[in-house]
Amino acid sequence: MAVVETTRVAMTLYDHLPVLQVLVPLVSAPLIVLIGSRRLTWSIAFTASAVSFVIAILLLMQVIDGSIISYQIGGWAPPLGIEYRVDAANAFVLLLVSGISTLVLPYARESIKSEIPARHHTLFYAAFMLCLTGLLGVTITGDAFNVFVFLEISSLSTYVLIAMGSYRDKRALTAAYDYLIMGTIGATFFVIGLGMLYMATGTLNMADLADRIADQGANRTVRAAFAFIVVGMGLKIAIYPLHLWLPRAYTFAPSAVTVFLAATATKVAIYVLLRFTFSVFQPKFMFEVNTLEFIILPFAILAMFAASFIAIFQTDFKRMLAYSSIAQIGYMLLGISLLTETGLTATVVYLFNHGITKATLFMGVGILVLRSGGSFYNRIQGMGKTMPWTSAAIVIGGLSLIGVPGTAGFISKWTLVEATIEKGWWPVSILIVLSSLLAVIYVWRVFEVLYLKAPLAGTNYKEAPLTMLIPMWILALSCIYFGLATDVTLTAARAAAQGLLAGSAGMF
Amino acid sequence: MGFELTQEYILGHMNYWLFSVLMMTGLYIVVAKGNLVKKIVGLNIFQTSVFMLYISTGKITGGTAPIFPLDMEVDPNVIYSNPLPHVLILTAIVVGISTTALGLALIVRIQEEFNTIEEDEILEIERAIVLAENAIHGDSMGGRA
Amino acid sequence: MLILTAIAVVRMHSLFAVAMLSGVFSLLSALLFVTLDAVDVAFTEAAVGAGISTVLVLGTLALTSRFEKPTKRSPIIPLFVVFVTGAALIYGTLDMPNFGSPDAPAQTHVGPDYLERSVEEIDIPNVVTAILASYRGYDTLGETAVVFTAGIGVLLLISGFSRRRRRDDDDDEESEET
Amino acid sequence: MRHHLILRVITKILVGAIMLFAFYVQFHGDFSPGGGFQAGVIMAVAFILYGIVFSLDSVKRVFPPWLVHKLVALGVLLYAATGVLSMFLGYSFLDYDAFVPSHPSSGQHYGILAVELGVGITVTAVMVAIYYAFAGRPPRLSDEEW
Repeated sequence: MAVVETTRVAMTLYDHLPVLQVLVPLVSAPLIVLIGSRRLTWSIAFTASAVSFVIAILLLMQVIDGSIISYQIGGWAPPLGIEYRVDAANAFVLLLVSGISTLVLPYARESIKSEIPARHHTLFYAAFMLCLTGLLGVTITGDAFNVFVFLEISSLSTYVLIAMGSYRDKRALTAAYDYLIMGTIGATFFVIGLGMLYMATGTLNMADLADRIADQGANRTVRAAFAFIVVGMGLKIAIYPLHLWLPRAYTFAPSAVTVFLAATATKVAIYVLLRFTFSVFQPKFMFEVNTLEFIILPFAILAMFAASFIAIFQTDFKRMLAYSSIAQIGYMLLGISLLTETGLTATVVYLFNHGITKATLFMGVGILVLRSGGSFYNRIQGMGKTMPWTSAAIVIGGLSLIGVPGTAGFISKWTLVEATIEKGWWPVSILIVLSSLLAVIYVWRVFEVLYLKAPLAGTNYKEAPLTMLIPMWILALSCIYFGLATDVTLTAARAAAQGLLAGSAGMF
Repeated sequence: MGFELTQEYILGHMNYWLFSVLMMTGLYIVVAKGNLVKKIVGLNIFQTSVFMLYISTGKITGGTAPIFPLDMEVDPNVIYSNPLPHVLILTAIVVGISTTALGLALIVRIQEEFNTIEEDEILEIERAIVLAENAIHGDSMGGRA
Repeated sequence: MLILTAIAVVRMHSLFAVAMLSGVFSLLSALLFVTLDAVDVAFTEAAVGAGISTVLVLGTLALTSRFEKPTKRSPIIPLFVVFVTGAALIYGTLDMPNFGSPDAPAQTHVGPDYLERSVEEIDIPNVVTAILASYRGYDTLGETAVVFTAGIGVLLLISGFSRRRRRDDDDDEESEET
Repeated sequence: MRHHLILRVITKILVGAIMLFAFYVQFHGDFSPGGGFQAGVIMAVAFILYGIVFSLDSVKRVFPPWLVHKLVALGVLLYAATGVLSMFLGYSFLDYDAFVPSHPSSGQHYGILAVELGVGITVTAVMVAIYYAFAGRPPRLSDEEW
């Protein structure tokens, strides 16, 4: 032992980046409660979120070339201790999550003021930071059980955040309760899956799990574990038949919360699914190929059509976007079920681009709600004239949602079509294009309501405050930027896909 | 990958099957019952049964609790059961009670706003709200879906 | 016993009885944990399941209602869900190692490492505490954060606007600002 | 429950014993079953019992809500601070070897003690806070209805 002491090199701040990524928001939440001053609350939250965004950038720069950072928490080498493991795939998701939260916080200031009583603000921001902590922790960890712990931090805070919508509509409470029940069943399924994996392999470290599963092949326990983990995560992702909680949760949550959840929570769940499917259970086992091709694929396509179809008939902008999210999740799952590198790349690009697109749109809805008090079409009609900046950003977001060339949404859909063609699945490519036409219809309805209808008599809405407009326009412009500068996202996504497919090979 | 239904096999797996039955009873309560409090109780039973499954993984026949003698003179002949599942389940129990507390707090709020904790009655009330909204804002495929 | 209790919970309509039975269920499972050598878990399950969560359920009942109304929905879909899940579970158990078998993967890979190494590295008798607080200490930090989340969640949901105001410092600030 | 004299006297004795037991579980967790979480629950039970038998207001005088709120946060911070301290000493996050580098297992002892204390504080405070929140609501059922 003594020898180790003399030779060990003290770790620098730079070495601690992986753990600081999660630790900064984690510590900020109790600090907010401890200080308890309403003036400082927002600044603490914003600083913590911005710092973790900067860390995410630094991490992504380190791993973009395909290298892996492993951080041993407590100094215990895995599989004994818990390991943080950053590769291109999760660094990319970390960047998305911390970036969105840094943009949502300034936006939330005004929006929350109008939607939640002032005495709850301190605790609200604490819950928000915990949600961020949970999502980052799930993404960065290399330990399967640690995923569950941080998943629950994010879930519990999400239930509370959604329930905070009850000051506008009491249905937020039942929405939160439904999500609590579904989410807990999902998490418990996930735990059952982990338990079976542990029985079959005796370890919890993801890389170690992958090695051991690869060595011994899949037996029935491993297969059942795969099924439980997919269904458990499926509940969180809102895969089509398991999506029932999502529209209500998104519709009734406070606007800022909806923005954050829509852009990050489901994306993180998809990342976990990707990580488990490709890195832990390698897709070479027939059972998984079958599951993905014959179960996930039909449901993905069903989601693309059914949810889009329902979205067309909505009269509430927010609820329409929620259904559109379910449809978009279908596209991402489609990319997964292709089981090719291009398919995975498409999913990762989709994850990112849909994140920023939906964030733009939900921010727009939030502003409309702030000014008009509701998001029903006949409530917001004609607001394109009174609130030109907000509406213009909504238009950009809408175009990106459809996948018009020149926007981020186009890149993701194009990559997906490319992937299906590469695999030779022509009918699927056609289905993608067809379902995009449905998106044209539901997005067009919004444009029509905003621009072609006369404003409600006796209303004269002011343009939104700058603290809300600026984050929204940053996102709207990045929708265009990532639509033109395609190689940025595609390079990162390809590195991520390769990282996921490489799994644990050669790491032990 | 075949397995034989020997007596040893059945006895060695009986515990798993019993826990599975318990889990499914809990899950059934959550999915089928309309009372919000009862759903939470069902969730607890479901989770506790999962914990049993975990803990039984760690048991070694003839083993004892993983606590060394106070003087740390570990007798190499004593078999200790695997402590790792215990640790995981301690964490999971804490997560479970946190979820329960939050769920019950939500129920209290629901009771105050809707004046009932029966899912059927809540559905009824929400349907009425949606109908009222549709009357003002035009038909939508709203409701609880 | 456990199964009988669980089934009784399904059948009962008196929520008070349900709460008590769920406490009984927890106590029984704590006993089971003791026989499975998990004394720490048994201790916690008894304190949490039979103690805190029963108190919480009773507290909720006092604020809501005591009886469950029978639901009109058909039990076919729930039964189907439960049946499919149960089948998946049983399928998964088929290849599990025999109960108590010392050469199962779980007993041969990471588990014994903790037992061997903690004597030297941590040097405390209770290995469960050693793993909980040190080897997997980060999980426990996460667990504490979960408890913290639940705490502020409950405060956000049901604290502050009943008849009694309890966030004194908070209310002062509010009057400052408004 | 003002009139139950026996209950009140026994409670007064019990509360002290329960608290003592909580401290035992807290600091003896290294040697026997138990630790911060269990101790926190037991400690909270002492306050809850006091609150049920006497009244919510009297237990709030002993353990005021603002203090509970601060402690909720303090426990988590104590845990995290232990880890941050080991980071400042040039070790990994939560590597307790950092505290006594010459004798790592003593460092582990200190570290475990500190984090268990953090867990204990947060759990006690959260449980009491939850109890205050539930008990502070106006009940719908009167005592007779039970």
